[in-house]
Amino acid sequence: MELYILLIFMIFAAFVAIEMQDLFSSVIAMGAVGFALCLAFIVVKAPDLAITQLVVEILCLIILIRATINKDIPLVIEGRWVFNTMATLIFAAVFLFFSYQAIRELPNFGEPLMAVVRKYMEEGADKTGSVNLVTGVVLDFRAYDTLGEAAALFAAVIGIVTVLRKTGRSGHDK
Amino acid sequence: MGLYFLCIILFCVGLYGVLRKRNIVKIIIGLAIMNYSISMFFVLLGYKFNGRAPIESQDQTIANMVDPLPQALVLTSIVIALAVMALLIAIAIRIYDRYGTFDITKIKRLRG
Amino acid sequence: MINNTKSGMSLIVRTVTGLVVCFIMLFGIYIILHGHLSPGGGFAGGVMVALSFVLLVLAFGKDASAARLSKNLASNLESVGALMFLGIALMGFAQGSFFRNVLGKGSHFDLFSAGTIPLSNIAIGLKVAVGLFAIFLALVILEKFKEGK
Amino acid sequence: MSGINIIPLFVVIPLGAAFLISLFGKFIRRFADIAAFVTSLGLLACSVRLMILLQNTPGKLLIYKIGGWAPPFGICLVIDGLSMFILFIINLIGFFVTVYSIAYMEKYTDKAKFFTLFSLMICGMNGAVITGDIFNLFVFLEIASIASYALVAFGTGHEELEASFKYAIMGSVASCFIFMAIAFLYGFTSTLNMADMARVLSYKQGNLFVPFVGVLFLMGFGLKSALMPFHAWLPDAHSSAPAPISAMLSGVLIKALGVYSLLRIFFNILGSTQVFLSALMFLSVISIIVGGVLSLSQWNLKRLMAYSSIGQIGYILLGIGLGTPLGIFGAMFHLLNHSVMKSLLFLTAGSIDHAGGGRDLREMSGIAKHMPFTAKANMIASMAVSGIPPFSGFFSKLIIIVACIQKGHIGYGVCAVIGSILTLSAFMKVQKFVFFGEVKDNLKNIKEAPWLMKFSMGGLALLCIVGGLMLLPSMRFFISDAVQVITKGTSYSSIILEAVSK
Repeated sequence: MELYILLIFMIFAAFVAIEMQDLFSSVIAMGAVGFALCLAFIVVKAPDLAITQLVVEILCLIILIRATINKDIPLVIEGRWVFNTMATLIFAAVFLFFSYQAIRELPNFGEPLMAVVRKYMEEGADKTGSVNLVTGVVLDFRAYDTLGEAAALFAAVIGIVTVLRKTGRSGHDK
Repeated sequence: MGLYFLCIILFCVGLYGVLRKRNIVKIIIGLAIMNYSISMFFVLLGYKFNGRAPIESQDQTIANMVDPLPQALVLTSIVIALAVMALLIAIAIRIYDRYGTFDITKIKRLRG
Repeated sequence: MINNTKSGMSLIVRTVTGLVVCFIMLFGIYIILHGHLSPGGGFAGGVMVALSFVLLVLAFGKDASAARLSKNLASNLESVGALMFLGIALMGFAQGSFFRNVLGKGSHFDLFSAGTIPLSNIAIGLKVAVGLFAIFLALVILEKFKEGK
Repeated sequence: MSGINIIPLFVVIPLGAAFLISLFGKFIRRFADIAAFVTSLGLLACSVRLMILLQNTPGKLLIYKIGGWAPPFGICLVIDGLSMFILFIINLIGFFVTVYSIAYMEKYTDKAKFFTLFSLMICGMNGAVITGDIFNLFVFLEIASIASYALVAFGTGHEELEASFKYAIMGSVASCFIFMAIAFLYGFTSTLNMADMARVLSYKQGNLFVPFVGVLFLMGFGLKSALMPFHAWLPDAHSSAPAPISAMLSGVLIKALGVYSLLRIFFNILGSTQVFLSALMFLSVISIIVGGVLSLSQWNLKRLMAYSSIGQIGYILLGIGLGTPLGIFGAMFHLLNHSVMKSLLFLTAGSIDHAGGGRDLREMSGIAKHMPFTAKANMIASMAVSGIPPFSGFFSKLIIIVACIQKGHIGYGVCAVIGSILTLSAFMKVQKFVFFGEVKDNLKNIKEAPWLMKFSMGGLALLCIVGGLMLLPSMRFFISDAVQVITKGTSYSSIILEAVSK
């Protein structure tokens, strides 16, 4: 039940975030979605994710607010092209219909299959030595993924430093 | 079932933001919402009724635990989403520098 | 207010920050070190440490040259953290397989247990903390540069 | 370091190089150049070594278990004919482009960061190709994508930033679709290993489930490989990026991330259905025609080449969509040829830009007199890409068209011929405006490219000329191994699971 309330709140907040005219308010509304997600993670028994989502959300908000605050943003008048909006809505409707069909074939909520995971649960703590199974999976069974994740973050950091250079080209050009 | 569907609706709200908004920051927000919805969906897939968090403690047996694998995957994907978000924000700031606007209809040097 | 980084924020904010920031950092380090015992881990703890630095910069402000210096330091440290993690991964080659958990597992619920996992957590924590701080500083420097222009 | 331990090196070497370059590149002059050169040479040597190892292995299959965990529980790396084929292309083109960019990137500031990002991009592509785990594929795909978003914006000019933003948004939406599809598949099969997933799907098909996931994957990877309705980002990104990056994006990235993943997932995991193949053929024929027409109407040199890439990807997917061994053989051969030709074309364009000729066709003329080497290289690549007989492009296109006719799709064959003519006329236009004619005043004092750039252009041009030799029976194993993996379809799972249990 809590999950339904949280998800409906998230959808509402997402609408607000996207439709709000004021940029600052919509950033705050996005923060609301993120913190609701963090609460939902606690409800579904994922404390690791809740902690991570909380701190990531704070960092994202700080960066986004720094990016948007004090920028004299002219009020963007949304072009009401009926055709494009209709096309998007029709696409969303078709997508929702087919995803509903696909969802019905998934296992019921609350009864996952857990074919591979059973072994993690039975032997994971002994084989990796970590009593936090999520850490055991992240840093031992699937440590290679974590290496990739670290590389992705590294690429983003170098990319950001690159994009924010003062001058891109040496010499004459531009 | 209903919960999965609500996640997909959240995904569509984010997609609508990405496709139909003209403000760069709004597009980034839409993308973030899409990522949230998928994280939620994936973690819900691993939820077990009356399950415990996947951390052993000294006085409990292993029997009833939620699926730890989706949580590990979502942990990875949150980090990647953060990386992409940060890069997008940096590019957006630089675009604001160059063009003086966040409106994508005004940012049109490339055509054809 | 937030943007006025030259002089930082008001006296109240600065005092509270001075009191609080070391606890935030300590909590982040706790989360990193206890990643294999309790929720959290290298990433979450690293972000917390980064946020404590961000808080310092927001509250006290930083001039551009110092920011650039610490940005360079941060990006070098990030490479070191990443290399540490890669080194831990390569350690497994000694026993035949990439990423094998080579160290002894210890007994459960001990801080020094779980083989390479705490080491990986520390490496990732270092990498994430300085990496995200470098992102933040890059944004600060850009704004300084624009103000100076 | 011998035997099977060579496989993880394809990720470790570029990753380690990236970290080291970012650590020392600022302090030691020329460190970035030398490290990047050594890395790419080492990777090329490793891929040759691995190819020999693969040939001498019975079953032509190598599996590496990371951390010693058996596959459904840990991640495993799988090298078979198809991954070996793409892996070799990545590292071959990567080597030539690295050599080229040592000279070319003098134009930009902060070369160390360029090579860091470049190594990360190579690492992402290698990792995505060698992995046997579907989530791992997603992670490495993201590394390559993030690095390429940043590389497109490397010059931080107006156009670069705009193109990079468009590319990043499209790419991120594509990643969202792919991740969603992975989530659905995990919920349905409760495993992440590709072979295990295929095993579960083979007895548990469901009603609308697999087609729905297929559409999600098609949208995601279609965006990444710029199939026709999703192509909007490609011309901007490929024409605004620095020339070596355009060459990598057009030559390798869209194939390693888009086409390879599409093949692996649709043929080896989900199992290809006739509906999917027909849809793919239809989309690819539209790509061929529209790409050809749009490239003919361009006046910007690099934009023209970028649109031509859309058409050429159409050829590759047309051959795959036919589903016959001959069609897939042609597609694979064209993939190889197109990587070489399109990288060479972008490198020549970059060489003209580097010398000061600009990018607008109308402002250039008679460059052949001052830059004879570039002109010859461009001529060879243009003839190869438009399918003039002695060059490699002719054979691959011919095979695809013959396969079309064999399968009875005469209309598609005719479209392929028309596309070829359109490509020919587009590149004739380039030849006429850029290289022939009177020398304009503002181009009087342009000089030929430095020798490093000449070296890589010459190497690629040589590959263009001798590319047709790949059809000789003794050389054909390289492509036909890849074709075999695709035609075996979902029996991939039983082959891998058997090899694992041994």
